[in-house]
Formats: sequence, structure tokens, C-alpha cells
Amino acid sequence: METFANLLGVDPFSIWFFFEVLIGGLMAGVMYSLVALGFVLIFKASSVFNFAQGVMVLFAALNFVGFLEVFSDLPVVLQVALAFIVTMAVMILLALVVERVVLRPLVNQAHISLFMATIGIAIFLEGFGELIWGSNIKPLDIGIPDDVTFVGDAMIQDSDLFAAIVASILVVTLALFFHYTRIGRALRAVADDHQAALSIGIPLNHIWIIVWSVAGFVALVAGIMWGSKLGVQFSLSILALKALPVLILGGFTSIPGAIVGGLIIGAGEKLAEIFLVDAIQTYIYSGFPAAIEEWFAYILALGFLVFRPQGLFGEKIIERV
Amino acid sequence: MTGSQTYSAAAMPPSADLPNLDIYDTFPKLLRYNAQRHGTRPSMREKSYGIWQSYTWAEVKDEVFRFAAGMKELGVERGDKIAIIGDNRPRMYWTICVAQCLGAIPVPVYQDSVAAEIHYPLEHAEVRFAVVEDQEQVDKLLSIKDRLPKLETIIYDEPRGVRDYPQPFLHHYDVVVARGAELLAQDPSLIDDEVDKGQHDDISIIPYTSGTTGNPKGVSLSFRNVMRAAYNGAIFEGLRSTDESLAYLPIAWIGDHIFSYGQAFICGFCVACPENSETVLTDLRELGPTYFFAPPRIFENILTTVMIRMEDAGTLKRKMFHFFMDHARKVGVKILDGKSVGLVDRLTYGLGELLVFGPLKNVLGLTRVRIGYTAGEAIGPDIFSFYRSIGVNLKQLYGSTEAAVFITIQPNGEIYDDTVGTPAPEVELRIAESGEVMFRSPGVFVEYFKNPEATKSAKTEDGWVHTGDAGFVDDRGHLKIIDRAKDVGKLNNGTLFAPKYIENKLKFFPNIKEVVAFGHERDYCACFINIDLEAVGSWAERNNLSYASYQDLSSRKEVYEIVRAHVEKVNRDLSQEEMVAGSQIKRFLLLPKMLDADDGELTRTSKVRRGFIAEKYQPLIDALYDPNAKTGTIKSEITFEDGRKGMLDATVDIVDVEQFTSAGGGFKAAAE
Amino acid sequence: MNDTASTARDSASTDPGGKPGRIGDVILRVENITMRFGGVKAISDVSFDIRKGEVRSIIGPNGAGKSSMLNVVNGFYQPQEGSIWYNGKTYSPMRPHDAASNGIARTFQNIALFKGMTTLDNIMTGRILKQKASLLEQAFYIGRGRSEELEHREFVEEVIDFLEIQAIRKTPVGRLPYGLQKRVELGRALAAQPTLLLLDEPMAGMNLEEKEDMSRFIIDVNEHFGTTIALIEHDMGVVMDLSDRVVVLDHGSLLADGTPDEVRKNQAVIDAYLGVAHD
Amino acid sequence: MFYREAGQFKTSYAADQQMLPIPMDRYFVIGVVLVAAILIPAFGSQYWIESIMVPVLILSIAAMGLNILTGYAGQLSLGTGGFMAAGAYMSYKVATNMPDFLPVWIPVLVGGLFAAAVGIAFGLPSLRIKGFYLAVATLAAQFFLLWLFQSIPWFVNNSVSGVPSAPPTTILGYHVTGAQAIPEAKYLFVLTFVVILAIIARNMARSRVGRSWMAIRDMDIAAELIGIRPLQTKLSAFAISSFYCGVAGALWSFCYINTVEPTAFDIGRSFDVLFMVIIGGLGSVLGAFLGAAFIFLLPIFLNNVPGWFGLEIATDIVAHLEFMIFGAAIIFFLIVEPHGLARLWQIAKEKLRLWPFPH
Repeated sequence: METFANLLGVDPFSIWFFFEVLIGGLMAGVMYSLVALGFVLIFKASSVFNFAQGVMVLFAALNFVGFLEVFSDLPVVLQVALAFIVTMAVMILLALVVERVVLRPLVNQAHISLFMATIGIAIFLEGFGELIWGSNIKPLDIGIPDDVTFVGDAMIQDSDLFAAIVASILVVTLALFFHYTRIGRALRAVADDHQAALSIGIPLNHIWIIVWSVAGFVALVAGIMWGSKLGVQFSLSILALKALPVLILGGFTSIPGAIVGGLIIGAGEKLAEIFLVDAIQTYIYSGFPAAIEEWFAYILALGFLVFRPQGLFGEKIIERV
Repeated sequence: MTGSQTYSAAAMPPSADLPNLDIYDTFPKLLRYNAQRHGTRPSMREKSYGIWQSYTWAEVKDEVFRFAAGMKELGVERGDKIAIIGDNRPRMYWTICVAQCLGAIPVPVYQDSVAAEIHYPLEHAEVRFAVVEDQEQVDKLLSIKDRLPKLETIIYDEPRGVRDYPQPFLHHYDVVVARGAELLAQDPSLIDDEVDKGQHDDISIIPYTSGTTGNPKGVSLSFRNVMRAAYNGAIFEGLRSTDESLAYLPIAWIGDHIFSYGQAFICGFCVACPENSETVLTDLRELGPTYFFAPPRIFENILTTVMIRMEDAGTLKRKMFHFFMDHARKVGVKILDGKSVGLVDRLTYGLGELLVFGPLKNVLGLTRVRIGYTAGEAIGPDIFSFYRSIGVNLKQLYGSTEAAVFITIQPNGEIYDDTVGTPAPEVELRIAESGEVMFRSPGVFVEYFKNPEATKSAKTEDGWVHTGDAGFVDDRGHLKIIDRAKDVGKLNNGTLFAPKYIENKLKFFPNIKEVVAFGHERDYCACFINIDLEAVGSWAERNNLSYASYQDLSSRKEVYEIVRAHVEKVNRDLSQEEMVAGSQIKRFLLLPKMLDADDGELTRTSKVRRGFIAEKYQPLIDALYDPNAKTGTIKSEITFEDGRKGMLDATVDIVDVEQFTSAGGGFKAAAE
Repeated sequence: MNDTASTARDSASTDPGGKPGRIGDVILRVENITMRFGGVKAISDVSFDIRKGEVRSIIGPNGAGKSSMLNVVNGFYQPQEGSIWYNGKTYSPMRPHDAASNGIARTFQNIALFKGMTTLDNIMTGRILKQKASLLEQAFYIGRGRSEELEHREFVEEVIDFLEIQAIRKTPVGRLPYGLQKRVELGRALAAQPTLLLLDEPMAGMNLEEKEDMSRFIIDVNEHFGTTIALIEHDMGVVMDLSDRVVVLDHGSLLADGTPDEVRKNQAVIDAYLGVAHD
Repeated sequence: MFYREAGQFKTSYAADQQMLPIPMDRYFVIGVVLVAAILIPAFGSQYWIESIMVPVLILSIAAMGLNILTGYAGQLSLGTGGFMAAGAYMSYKVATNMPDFLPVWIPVLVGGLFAAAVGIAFGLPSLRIKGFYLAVATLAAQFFLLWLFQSIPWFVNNSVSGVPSAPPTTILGYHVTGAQAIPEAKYLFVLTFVVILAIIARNMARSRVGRSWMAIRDMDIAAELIGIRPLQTKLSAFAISSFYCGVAGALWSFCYINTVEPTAFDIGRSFDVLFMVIIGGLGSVLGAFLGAAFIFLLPIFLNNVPGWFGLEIATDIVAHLEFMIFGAAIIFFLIVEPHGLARLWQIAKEKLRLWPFPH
């Protein structure tokens, strides 16, 4: 049976091919990281496991595409900028509504209730976004380069590079935000201790709104990146589920964890899809089915968890009685 | 007046379901009979370890015999007294029977008495043995043991905390029973022989009654007394072996002895003991007795709780509740008494039963009550009719320890809230010249133990007993108790004046807290009234009537008007009653301050100190009896709530009230 | 404190033979335990023993390592050094399941009840090790699945009666006030019919009346069931009244070990602890 | 209001520990079962039986299963669909390869047992990880299992389409599975499983195993220190939960959709079942039924609402609206009654028991 690599007509064991797969994986990982980042921000600040983050990516992208359409008469730069701003406004509005309608009434409920509520938000947003903007696949082109660059024999998508750069800028911005602004410091404080945050003088409600807005911003960026690559469509929200194993790996509360975890997961699953499957088919069982990408990330994260339950960057918990 | 007339009820034909007391003439003999006849039926239950532990008559008989054998070995002899001190527990009841098996006499003592109070009956009865419930009672006895030279042995039921007491005369119930079982194994007829020796006229129990003055008196009751009285009560009410009752009132009280022991043995029904005194209401609800007794205080508390809990209900539910309760007040009692009621009313009542009365009885645990008794003191007519109107067959009875309880009972279908019923079977009733109620019955006690003088003054040669209560028999043949005989006076025109009777009638109104009635050796009846600050205060609030103080509120015309209506209502009631129609209230005033124990106006148990008040408020009394005075003025020292002293200086209005002519006279009662 | 109780105690502590057979041989020996968290030494080289039937108290200022010591004894913490000798066997370390299945039960400083369950079910969990019904028997509520439930309920009801918590039998424990929760927790431990009962501050946060009740229960458990008790408690009055022997820890080390009287007179103890605490 | 408990006291522990100690409740449940077993098949329309009762009952089984894991043992799982698929595929394999004389419930049970084994395997990490970490980890089961059954043709007897039809099987000559089966027969077949599994769930909840689960859920450390083995207990919850899910999956394929296909058990199914458990009420067998009915019927209801008002709305808009309302309804419900429908039921019951008093 021919392997995937054979089909492509490349030498599976070429170092360049390995490099190319690795880069591709890392780039996909960056995308996962962007979604995971949104999860982490919200989890850190409010212990809410926000299952809607993936749909927020879709929702932001839908709005963005939609507003691009609305402003199609304007010059491109203005068009993109306006669409971005208006979409961001929508995301902030969403944060306000979520805080008021969902989080505040559920404030002292069990975590699982809040988790379920975010699934409710996800379902709602999915219907809402598609109700307004339609459910057909929308191409998104804001001038992100779509050429390829060769490094040696390895082919790299320019759009991936672009995404990596944007992601890096985003991470740096967030890092600065958290370290050098009062709100950022408050957000960090609240992750450790709600009382402490209150003593800084920012009400918990505001913190939630801010953090959901920031998560909305991250979702918007991720949505634009992914939208340009795959088109804006429903499956974005499913893809976003891939951010979950990233979270396990990186820890629910660690921003660097989300980044590194994303890279590991992205690279790991791409490499496994190509090389692990190939190896198994070649040496163990030729009938071994492909498409392990669907679950490999989870199994990888799971295996990892068994040895380090607190994740990559989490702290060891000492239990007391 | 018909002072010398005798009222009596004929003996009812003996019931085929009940044992023949000529053969089974003591309780131990009845126990043997029940163990055969009702062997597998429950005799007692006790809520413990989370469930209603049940004991059949056969088991009880075996247990009692074992315990008796053990006690016999410990030296119990015929004629010995055995004190029983404890809560309502099966073992405490069994001990009564154990004593009776051995020809000894049980002396039940109130379990909540302090050691000093326990001392007198134990010493007076020359108690040799005491069977007690737990460490608490053991400790009490140990603390007075050196002043009880006759007391030899103490048996305790609950070993907790007592296990390691070193005293050699302390024995654990289980150990005595185990020893008894061994003895019975050697000699199976050991206890049967003792039981056979028992006679119908042996003393079966000596309960001590707490007199208002002096030491308690031990009332010697024979088997005949207790068993005949209990039997008569049982056939009168048609009690049967399937009945269930809850024993939660003190064992030492004669009522409990008759209801939870005497009648249970005679009918073979099941008596259940609650888990502890705090869980009585819960246990009541679970058990759902068919035969239930409670003093008016408990019925009143339950009703108050019902009303308070309903206040929290939603508007709709509250409206529904009140709608059906109003309807029940109209027709409920009639339906219970089997009188004819219109179809629509009956259907509405049926709906009420479904929506309100049924569930209400259920949550109160009264669903299955066939016969409910209340006695001891007068029950408020509103409270009484509340229970009857929702279908609980509550009745009043009148009795005393000296009668082995039953003197009069309200017969089914003839229930009036102001009488205590007709004479129980085989009871003869007589109203003495003085107005005192006297009775004669098989239940009449043998004597006051070791107190021939008291016996003589309470019981005539031919067996009539003075109750000390004044009362009369109305034309329906029902006894009406009006007061303690010694408190009853006469107006100048010779009319009977029963202050407490009048006061109680007024106090049944929630707006009235306290009443002092005057009239003895005066021309007419007049009274001081204290309003109930809470009830009237909340009325005032609802009607936007602001007031500064109790004194202020009491002086309001509107308040006077309310009270005047109440007094008029009482007068109207009194006018219906031949004996007291002449003592209608002519004038009243509202006292400017609450009568208070701190000022010596009440006793510490909240009873009015009539003489003291008469002296202190002399000017007000004078004003009441001065036909020209429209107000009265009083200056007096009072104590404020924080203990400060102050002067009261007040002028109060005096109000005249309409008088009604007696029954059949020219007025028509307004429908209310 | 209840008078009869303290008298019984005094006679026992001054003269172990005064109460024949109450105190027996050593059943547990803590041998050279050292326990570190990260770099911090919580317990360093502590040894002491517990005799059958006695009430043994562990006292010491906050952070002295008392709770850690109990955690080591019942296997929740595994110390880096040392071992536990219990009933003829040496455990290094003790594991929770070993402890539980060999009759060591405990209560916790911060109540560790199962909040979603009723009092009855909480205490029933104390019987879990004694229940042997197979899954199928339980699933169909037949055979041992049924008979065990009834049998153990009977025992649990005795515990409930003993602790006088009948009224809250079917109340979810989360709704109970603190003092009652402590009592239920004691009940859960008692349901296991332990040989050795570890009580971690059983009276913390209680008012005087609740403390008296709890002391009474502890004495009753000790005297009537013959249960050996190891106790951590801050209230010195309670400790001195209840205990037969006292271990004093300070900063993870053993400071003193002896009868309440001896400990009371020990200069090191007075300096480190008693002098301050006995205000 | 309808309760008459005065006098219904217990004189033995056997009576006090009955599954339904209050007689009124007992009569009610027996009544419901009789209605379900007799009246519904006798008078219910085909549509109701086949398209509503059958799927709701099957989903109730899955919800009971997840409730055992999440509600009783406190282990959050998002892998329900995977475990259901395990049951469905293994039952198919057994049903199509077993001798004819074996009864049809055997493959269903074997499917359940297989799912239980798979559940144990994926429950192993639960010893080390908790809460949402575990939840995410269970997604591994969801994705891995679906991939596995899709990719290995052995499970579907190498069928070309990969989506084989459910095998037709009979009891007493009646078809109870597959497309030929009449709705009433399917329904009764499913109902039998539901009743038995519900009884078992209640029994376990009141036995040692149930108390062990709840102890682990409420305070795992204390549970361990009183001698409960955490791994055993958690794995037993995973096993039994997965067994229920496996049976549900098998019945879903055999009696409802009549095919064995992976899309029936995708992540959406996992979430649906989780919703059923949360909305129905954690730790309640009754809640599983209420939740299943609610979650299954809500979209049908929403779908039909415009029709009732005579509104003509494009189907895709209806679908979007349905999503929105469904999402909003869930949030609303969590806010109004975070403890689920079972709690509402319980409150109503308490109210009735105390009637006419409000509390």
C-alpha cells in the first residue's frame, strides 16, 4: 500500500520534507495557540471554562467578513480597518451581554454549570451569527500573502508565516498589557485571588467584561487568520476544539503554556500523521488507517497528563486535609 | 336550681370484643389474655434507631414476666412500692405491669421533677425499688438517696454514663431481665403463680397529685377503679384492638395511665412512644394515631403554628385556605356531627377536604384520629371548633385522678364547645347546694394513701367525691364547669358570680390579654381589661392608627369600641345560660398598664392576684361602681420593663355595656 | 467538664492499674519519622508510641507538625524517613488503605464530610470496608446486597443514637451547623469500629456546650468501646482532662512526652508553649 | 396535597430503605410504568412511539449512564458519544455473527460490556487528573473511538459503504430491531431495558458502590482515608457508565436509526447527553428521563412553533433560530434552576407533601 508521502512523490525521509512538515505543523499550532489563548485568559480570570471560545472565533470571523461586505465601497485599507473596529465593537458588546446575562446570574454556581452555560453561549452564537450573515462558506481575503517560500527544499506558506508573525505580535502585546497596565495587573491578581483583585479597586464584573473583550479580540485575530486560510465556515468552530488538548498540555492558566502547547500539538500531530502512520504501515501493520490527526492531539495530551497532571507550566499541587 | 338532683348514665352493655373483667380482673391477667388473643398484634411501638420498633403482646408478656422474675429475685414482695421515673418508654410501662404481677404497687413520678420534688412521694410511699430511665434520673435519686432510707434498689434502663457507677444497688435492666429469663427457665410458673394471687380490689397504682397547697397526695386506685373506668370509657367510644395511640404525656399523670395503659390492655390496642420529647410532632405525623389526647395548650399551639405558617403562603393559596376554612366553620361541624347539610355546601366541603382539610390533617398527623380528647382546662371555642370543622372528632372530657379520669364525656353528635359532656357510663353526678360538682362511680379512688383525713374530706361515706369545681347541668343534660368552687361568689341580688368563667370567655378573644372581673357582694359585674398589645397593635397598624404606648393605645375610642363589641358578645352568651345570665358585665374599663408579675399583680405563673389588684386599683373599682362616674383616675407606682420604677397617673374611660335578657327573651342574635 | 469524667480520668492517669485493663500494650509506634515538603521540614525524627486503650494527645503550637503527624500515621502523607509499627507489622510508609483496613479511622481538622449525602449515608460510608456484596448483588439489591444494607444500617443507627443525632438522620450534611457536622464526622469514623481513632482538633470552633458534649462522646468512645484515641487539640483544659499521655511537638520535633502532669511541669514545654497559651 | 403520610410509618429497616419508601411515590411510579407498558403501545400513534418515545427512552439510558459518572461519581465526561459508538459497533458485530438461536438482547449486552471495557481504559487517567482536565481528556475517547470504528472495517464486517443497516432480529416472532420492526415491538424492547437499567441504577445509588462514588465526588481525600480505593471506584463508575452508554448506543442503532453509523455518535451527541444530565439534574435517575425528554423535545417543539402560528419561515432561518433559542433556553435554565428538572420535581413533591403549608 502506498503511503501518503509516496503519493506526494517525495522522499519521506528527506530532512527537508521533515522540516516542511514540522514548519507546517508549527504554523497550524500557532492557530491552535491563538484559540487556546482565549480560553486561558478567561479561565485565569474567572475560572470559567469557556467552551464558546471556538465559536467566538467563528462569530468574529463571520462579522468581520460581513462588515467587509458592508464597507466594500471604501478603499481597502479603510474597509479592513473599519470592519475590524466594528467587529471589535461587536465582540465587546458580546462581552457585556455575556457578563450581564450569563455570568452575573451564575456567579456562585458550580463550575460545571458555568461550563454548560458557555456551551449554551456557543450554540446561541452559532445560530445568531449564521442567522445574520448566512451559513454559506465565505472566502476572506484581506491581502494576506498566499505565495510560498522555499527554505531549502521545504515549502512554506507565506500565509502561515504571516500568521506566526501576527501571533507573535499578539502575544507580545498581551504580555505588555498584563505587565504594564493597571488593568492587566488586576487581571493577573484576580487569577490568584478574587479578594485581591477587589482590593485593587476594580469590580469583578468589570474584570470579566474586560477579559471577555480581550478574549473576543484574540478570537477576532484568530478568526481572520483562519478565515483567510480556510474560508469562513461552520467548521472553524470544530477546528477550534483542537485548542483543548493544547490547554491540557500547556495548563489552563498559563499563557506561555498555551503558546508552547499549541506548537507541540500542531507539530506533533502533523509529524505523526505523516511519519508515525508511515512507520506503522511500513513496519507493523500495513492496513493501519490514516487520518489519526483527528485524535492524535488528544492522546498525546492525555499521555502527557498522566505523567504531569498539572500540565507543562502548572505548579505541583500539594493536597491538604 | 336543682342542687340535689342526680344525673347518671346507665352502664353500657359489655362489649363482646372486650375481655370479661370478672375473669381478667387484674392487668397482669389481662396481659396473659392479650398474649393469647392478640399474640401477634403489636402492643407497643417506640421510635428508636430510626424506625418504629414494635413489640407484640406475646413478646411483651414474655418480657414482663422475665423482668418480674428478675425483680422478684431482687427481693420485691407483695405490697412493696416501686417508683417509676422516666419518659414514655415501653420499658417504663412494662415496669408498671411488672410491679402489678408481683403484687407490688407502682408509683409513677413526674420525670421532669427536680430531685427535691421527687423526694416527697418516694419517701411518703415508702418506696423500696425504683426503676428509672437513664443517668439523669439515677443521678437525681443518688443525690437524695441518704434521705430515703427505705429505698434499696435502683434499676436503670439506659446504661450510658451509668455503666461505671460503683454503687452495688444499681442494676441494669438488661441484666435483671436476663437473670429473670434464667429463673423462668428453671421454674416456668414462677410469675404465673404470683399473677394468680392478684385480686380485683388490690391497689393497682398510686399516682401522686400535685395539690395547689401542701404536699402532693397519693391516690390509691384499685384494679377495679382503673379497669372499670377504662373499660367504660372504651365501650363508650367503641375503642378496638386496631386503634393506635401516641403516649407522650407524663406516665405519672392519670390520663396517660388510663389511655396508654389501662385502655390499651383492655382493648388490646397499640401504644407508641415518640423518639424523644423534641420529636413529638414529627412522630405524631408519622404515626398518625387513631386515638389521641392533648391538653388545650397543645391544640392551641398547633393552631397558632398553622396560622403562622399559612401567613407565609402565596396570596392565592392563602385565599383558598381562608375560603375553605370559612366554609368549614359554617358547615364542617354539622357534617362531622352527621347533621343534614345542603348539597352545594357538602360538595364545597368535599372540595375543601381535598384541597385543604385533608392535607392539613395529614401534615399535622391527625388524619386517622377517630377520637381525640382534650381536658384539663377550658379550651377556646375557636380552637375547639377549628379542629372539629376540619373533621377531627375532638371532644372534651372532664375527669380527675380521684375518678380514674372519666366523669363526663361529650357523646358523639352532642358536642358543644361550652360544656364537658354528659356523665360517662356508670358515673353518677350531683350538684351540691354550694354549686360544687360531685360524682360517684366505679372509678372512685380507694383512699389517699396514708392520709385518712384528706380522704374523709374528699369522699363521703356513701362514695360521693367532691371535685372542688363549681358547675351546673344544662337542660341538655350536659355538665358545664364554671370555676373552682372556692372562687365562686354571689352578686348582691343572689345571682351566682363565677369570675373565672367570665374572664375566660373574654380571654378567648385574641384582642384581650387579661381580665379581672368583680362582682362578689356587689350589685353587678364589672371588669378591668388588658388589651393584647400584639393583636391590637397589629390591628392599629393595619388601620393606620398610630399610637405612642400601651397606655395611649388602651385609651383610644376605637379600641374601646372593639372591646365593647367583645364584651357584648360575652353578655349575649351569658344571657343564654340560666345560671350565670344575671352576672352579665355592666361596665368595664381598659387598664392603662399591663398587669405584671413584677408589680405583684400576677403570680409568677401568670395567674391574676385578685385581692392585690382590688386594693391597688381601689379608685378605679369605686368608679366602676359609681353609676355617675364616666371616668376613673389612678395613681400608682409601676415598674418599667428595664426595671426602673415610675409613677402611673392616668384617667381612664368607663364604658357601659348593653345587657341582654335571658334565653328565649326578646332579642335575636345577629348572625355572625 | 463533666465531673465524673475527670475523676475517672485522674484515677486512670495517676494509676494505670486503677481501671483494670483499660490501658494495655503498645499498639502503634511512630519510629523516627522525618517528613519534608519541598525543602521545608515539617517533622524531624519524631518517635513515640500509643498504648491500647489510652487517650493520647498530640499538642504543640501552630505549625508544630501535629496534623502532618496524623497524616503520616494514617498514610495520607508518606514521609521520607522512618516507619510506623502498628499491631505487629512495620509499615514504611503506611498507605491510606492499609490504615483504614487495619482499623485506623480519623476525623479532620476542617470537616471533610461528603456534603451531598445525608447524615445516614455519610456514616454508612464508614462501613464500606465491611461490606462485601458483589456488584451484581448490589445492582439487583438481592442476597448480601440487601442483607448487608440492613445489617449495617442497624449498626449505624446505634452510632446515631450514641451521638444523639437522630433528628438529623436524613438531612444532607451540607445544611447542618458546624458542631453537628463535627459530630457526624465522628460518627463516620466510629462506624468503622476503629481500633485506633485519630481526632484532628475535634473541638475547634465549638462553643463551650458543644465542647462539653464532644468531650463526653470522646470519653464514652474510649471507655465503652475501648477505642484507643490519638487526639490533636488546642484547648489545654480539654487535653489535660482527657488524656492519659501527651506528646508535645514544636517546629516538627519532639519536645516532651509523658502524662499530663509531667508535661505540665516540663520546663521546655512551659517555655515553648504552655506559658503562652495558658492565659 | 395528594400525600397522606400520617400513619404510613416504618417498623423495619427493610421498609425504610425501600427504593421508594413513600407509598404514594410507589403507586405513582408503578402507574407510570403501567401506562408506558400498556396504554402507550395500545393507543399511541406510530409517530409518537417510533420518533419520540423510542429515542427519548434510549437517550434516557445514555443519560443515566453519564449521570452515574458525572452526577454520582463526579467525573466529567465528554466522551459519551464514543462509548455509545463502542456499544453500537460491537453489538452489530456480535448480532451479525452469532448463532441464530441466541436471543437478541445478548448482542446488546455484549455491546454494553465492550463499552464498559473501553470505558475502563479511558477512565485510567482519572486517577491522576480531575475536573476539566479530565473532561478534555475524555474527548480523546470521543475522537479516537469514532476514528477507530470508522477506520477498521472488521467492525462492520467489511461492508463497502461502511454504514451497514441494523440487523433485523426477532423475539417471539416479532421484529424488534432494524427497519422492518413495528414501532410497538421496538418500543417495548427498549422499554424493558430502560426499566431494568433504571432499577439497577437506583439500587446502585443506594448501595455501597453508590456511596463510594458519591464519597469520591464530594471529598476524594476523605474517601480514600476511610478505605475507599479511588482508582477502583472511579473505574467502576467509568465501566458502569459506559455500559449504560454502550447499551444505549446499540439500541440507538438497532431500534431507532436502523443503521450503524459514526455520525450518530459524534461530539454533538456527547454534548446532548451532557445537557440532558445537567438540565435533568445531576445525581438523579429521574433527572435522566426528564433531561432526555426536555433536550430531545425542545428542538422538535421549536421546529413546530412557527407552524402553529401559521408563520412561513425559511427552513434555514428556522434552523438558526432553533439554535439560538436552544442555547438561550439552556442558559436560562441553568440560571433559574441550576440543579435541574429533578430538583424542580423534588421541590414540587416537597410542596405537595407539606401542602397547604408553603414550607
